[in-house]
Amino acid sequence: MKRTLFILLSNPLSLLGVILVALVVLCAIFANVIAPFPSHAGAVVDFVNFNKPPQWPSIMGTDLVGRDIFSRILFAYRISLVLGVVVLSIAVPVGVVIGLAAGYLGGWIEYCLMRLTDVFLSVPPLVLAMSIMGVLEPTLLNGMLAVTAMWWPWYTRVVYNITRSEREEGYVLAAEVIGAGPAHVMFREILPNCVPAIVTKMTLDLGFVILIVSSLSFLGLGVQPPTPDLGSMVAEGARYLPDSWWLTVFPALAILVAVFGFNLVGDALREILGAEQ
Amino acid sequence: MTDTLNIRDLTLDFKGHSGTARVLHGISLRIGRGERVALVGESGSGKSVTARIVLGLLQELRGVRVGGTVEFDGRDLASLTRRQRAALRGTAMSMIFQDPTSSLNPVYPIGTQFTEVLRRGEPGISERDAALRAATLLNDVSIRDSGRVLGSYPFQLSGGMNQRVMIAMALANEPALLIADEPGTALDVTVQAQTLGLMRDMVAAHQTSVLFISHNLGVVREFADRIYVIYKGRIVESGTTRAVFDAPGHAYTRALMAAVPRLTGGGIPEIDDASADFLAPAVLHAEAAP
Amino acid sequence: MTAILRVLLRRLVTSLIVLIGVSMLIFAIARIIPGNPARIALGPNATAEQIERLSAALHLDAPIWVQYGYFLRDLSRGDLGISLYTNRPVTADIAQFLPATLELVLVAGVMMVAIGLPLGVLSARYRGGAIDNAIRVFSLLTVSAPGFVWAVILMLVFAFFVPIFPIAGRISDSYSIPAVTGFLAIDTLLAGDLRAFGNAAWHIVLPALALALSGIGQAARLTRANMIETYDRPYIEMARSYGFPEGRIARRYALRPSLIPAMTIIGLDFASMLGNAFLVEAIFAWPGLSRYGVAVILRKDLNAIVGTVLIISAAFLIVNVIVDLLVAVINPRIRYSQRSA
Amino acid sequence: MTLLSLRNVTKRFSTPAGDVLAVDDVSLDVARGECVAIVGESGSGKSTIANMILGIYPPSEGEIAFDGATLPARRSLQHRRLVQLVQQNPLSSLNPRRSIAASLRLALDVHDIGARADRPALMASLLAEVGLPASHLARAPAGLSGGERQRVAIARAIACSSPLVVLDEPTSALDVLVQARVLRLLNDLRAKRGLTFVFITHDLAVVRNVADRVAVFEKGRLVELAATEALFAAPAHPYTRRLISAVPVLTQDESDLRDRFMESLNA
Repeated sequence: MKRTLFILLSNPLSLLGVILVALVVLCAIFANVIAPFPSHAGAVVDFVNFNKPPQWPSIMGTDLVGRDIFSRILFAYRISLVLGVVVLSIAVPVGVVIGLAAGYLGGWIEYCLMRLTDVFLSVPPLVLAMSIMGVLEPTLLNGMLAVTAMWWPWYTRVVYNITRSEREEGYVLAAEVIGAGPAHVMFREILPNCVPAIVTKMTLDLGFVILIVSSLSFLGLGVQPPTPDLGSMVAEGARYLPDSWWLTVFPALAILVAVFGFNLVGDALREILGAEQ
Repeated sequence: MTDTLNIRDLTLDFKGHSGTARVLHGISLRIGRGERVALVGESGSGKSVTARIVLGLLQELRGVRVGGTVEFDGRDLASLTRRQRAALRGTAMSMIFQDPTSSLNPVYPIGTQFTEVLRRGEPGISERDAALRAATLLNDVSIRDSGRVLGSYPFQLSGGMNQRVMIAMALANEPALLIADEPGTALDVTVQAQTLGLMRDMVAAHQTSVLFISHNLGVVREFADRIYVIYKGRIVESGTTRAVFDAPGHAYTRALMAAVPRLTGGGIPEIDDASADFLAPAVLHAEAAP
Repeated sequence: MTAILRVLLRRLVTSLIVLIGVSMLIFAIARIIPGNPARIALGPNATAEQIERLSAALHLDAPIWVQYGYFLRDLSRGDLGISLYTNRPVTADIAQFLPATLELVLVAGVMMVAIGLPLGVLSARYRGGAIDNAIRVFSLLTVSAPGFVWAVILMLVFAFFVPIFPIAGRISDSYSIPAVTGFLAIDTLLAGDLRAFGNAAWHIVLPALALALSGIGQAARLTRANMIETYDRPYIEMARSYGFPEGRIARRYALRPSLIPAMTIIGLDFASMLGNAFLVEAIFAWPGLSRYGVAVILRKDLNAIVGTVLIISAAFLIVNVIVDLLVAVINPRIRYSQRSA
Repeated sequence: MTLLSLRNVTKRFSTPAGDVLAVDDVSLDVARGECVAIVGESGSGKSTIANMILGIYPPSEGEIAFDGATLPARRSLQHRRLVQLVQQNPLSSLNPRRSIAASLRLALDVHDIGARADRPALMASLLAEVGLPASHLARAPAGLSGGERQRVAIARAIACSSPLVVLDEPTSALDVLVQARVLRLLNDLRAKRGLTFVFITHDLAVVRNVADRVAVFEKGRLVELAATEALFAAPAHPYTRRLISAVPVLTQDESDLRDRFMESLNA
């Protein structure tokens, strides 16, 4: 643990990642403190200061109804992160248990579970989420549901592959010979060996959840106005390019910076923990 | 006549996160022309890294410092450029590895790999001539159906067959020095015995000098003219095979020999796996007249 | 060769099973919406009679598995039903919009492999050096933003500030090319109009690059990771012991075996571009499946949603079957396997 | 006093290419307190025999009996306690992500040996029995040498006082000096605890010095079964002679012994 942290902080790139992630998380937590106009996270209209280029105090300009873009970005981070944490805290356990069961128990259980996983993996993730969002009401809750539904199979795949190779290891045989049951072997013996890969993937995925939620919102199927979302901000602003460039450029960069940060840290973790792809 | 290989006071250091670790503490070793010399030691003794220094592979890595001299055919390797060292590999010296099947490229047939090796010695050789030469060389290692073997992928052949292929490849360009790193350890005992016998006949016929690296004293005894025993990066004993086996002088060599179970029985002796005596000065037997 | 045929057969069978699974999944999702789909489709002003007629036509009164049976029967006849949004057969709608999307995805896919793979090779070969670091940062950056962000950035830079590329569309309005296949690259050539072909090619560069960028990064990262693993294999050391030039070792000893695992994932990434194309199409006003897809989803046009998702999934599966075949071709273990399916 | 008996045991594996006969009609009795070596090369079926004795999978035909009672295909916990295993590779036989204590404790927990509170002391005494300090309990396998890891694996195998231990190439991954010490340890434990060993190996020199009887396997068939002394004095089967003559040896006496069989092979 200590060693991991040390290596993480001693490499300039992963240090940058840690800083970016810390920045994004702090912005999300203290959005209402940092934001110059906390009320602009909601349905506020200011027809005096609408569509203004960057200037004090709106350092990233204002949108078409006069809301401070910087403030909205901070709150959008908060929602994205909450969404990411909720999605992962459902998708990861589900995916991990299915992957462990399919990989260790084998036989028809493996066949059925993996075909089920294939079904979910065979619909492009965005399309699956879109179709779920399409038939359900486009609310935040349904958004989480949709993203979760497309997320767990990736964990199943990762854990399944590791389990398949770990199953051949001597320590699994040793536990079986002693008489340990499948639950013990799966959760106490094999699972610890999947943890590095899972942690790495979760770090990367916190970034990717931001991507996918913003993509859904971009298409009008995710977070609904007036709740701020980076994707819908880019979508709205894109129509006013290039003149009102700040409407799109800052939210777009906000996505890039946050996801890049999580990717840098995830990548470094993968290298340090020696986790498989 | 100059020695094929002459190593003097070779040291090796690895630079890591927590300082420098010395792996070789000044090793001296020579191999005369046509001589079969074994370097014997346990895992981690430094025998494999020595082989890789001779090939010039280790020097290319970062964080590696090599001291002392390695003379190959009278030329100091350190005085050669990287390119010149690479030019020696596969032509003047070659190597046989521990696990034949995983040492061959899995995605090309044997024939293609053989042609690549032959082109190291004769860059312009045509596909047809290469195939003919390969067939002859495989015949020398008792592979009769060379056509089938050349058309096969490594995974389609047995370990013993791949081992023969590797021996034939290693000797294809008539190298002056052959390095064998634990050859056949991954194979079954009967297959290992066969391929070792084959290798001995081949190097004898080609007058090839051999650096034979092994942990197995029995194998060494049957293969080598002279042996060096290495322990924790130091040579502890050297001499003709007969001299060392008849009268092991160093505590470590004696322990090593005592520890090997005998086919004639006698039980498992009680010995320590570490002792201060193991670090005593080296015992150098007189070399046999060349 | 028979081994390859066996791979093909086995993959086709699993793909079919998976596709049936997908159809059940989508069908189930489509039918769990609260409220009567017919009412939703017809809008608030519909009369009870109209709703009843549509409900009967959609077999909404039957149990769900019977509805699914009707759906399968129609599907096997190539009938995906009528879109309630356009009032045309869903198949006709898809046939109209799909080619533009496929064209975009294919070009992006080629970019992904043609740029990403060599970058990955360079990165692995010079591991730890400046080239490696530069490529790693680049590929990490590219995977850190969705296609629409890249679309916006590329558009700003290369269409507005430095206007070398057109801003939007598939082809300039001045050309009128009769639609034969729907693929402009083919249709312009069929019409014998090379200038139109050039114009269409010019239009596709930015959208395809925006779509491809994260794929390029992904392919580079994957190739690098697999090659670095391969570099630790004994046969690499054996190749070095023969003094083969490093470039040759990279190509023949490190890349070839690494392609086998890398290609499968690259195939998956390529296929997921089908979904991401929606994002890029919106920015560049690309007349593909995206606008149709989003429109039918917003209108809860069930037949069209199910049809669109099924077609995209089928395309996805087909791409994966092709990738598996390619892997089988370069992997001698599969090509020469003695096992029967 | 037969402890373990294999009666006409056959094992077939079905592969896509057809059935493979891994073990072909093998009958073998192991007496209590005996060390029987099972010798063969790859493909001889020796690992399959071990796995069937351990109950990893049942025989296709025939039966395996313990103390006269036939073992069922699905073994209960009581059955599991009858036989334990020491594997070849101590790197993989201990879970790299679990401490030595956790690996040892599993055996005690599963078979409910000793009171919960006594188990740490029990584990310490097990380690002492294999010559390791109790301080090793808190360590991870990565912090131990190969020989130490193999000792832990041995401690785990004797933890639930199983009468029978299958040793699957227990020393072939170790250096010779370490091998000698581990072999001595196994000998001592066998004497002290009255254990019965099924010793699977390809190394005939080891066999000569540790086994009471030797069973030689070739391609799934038991080709020779004899007391160790008798086997090395006059190996009956040509395959046994070939195996013996392939052993690399250190002394002239051994060479002579070997050459004798070599001649009889060529004759």
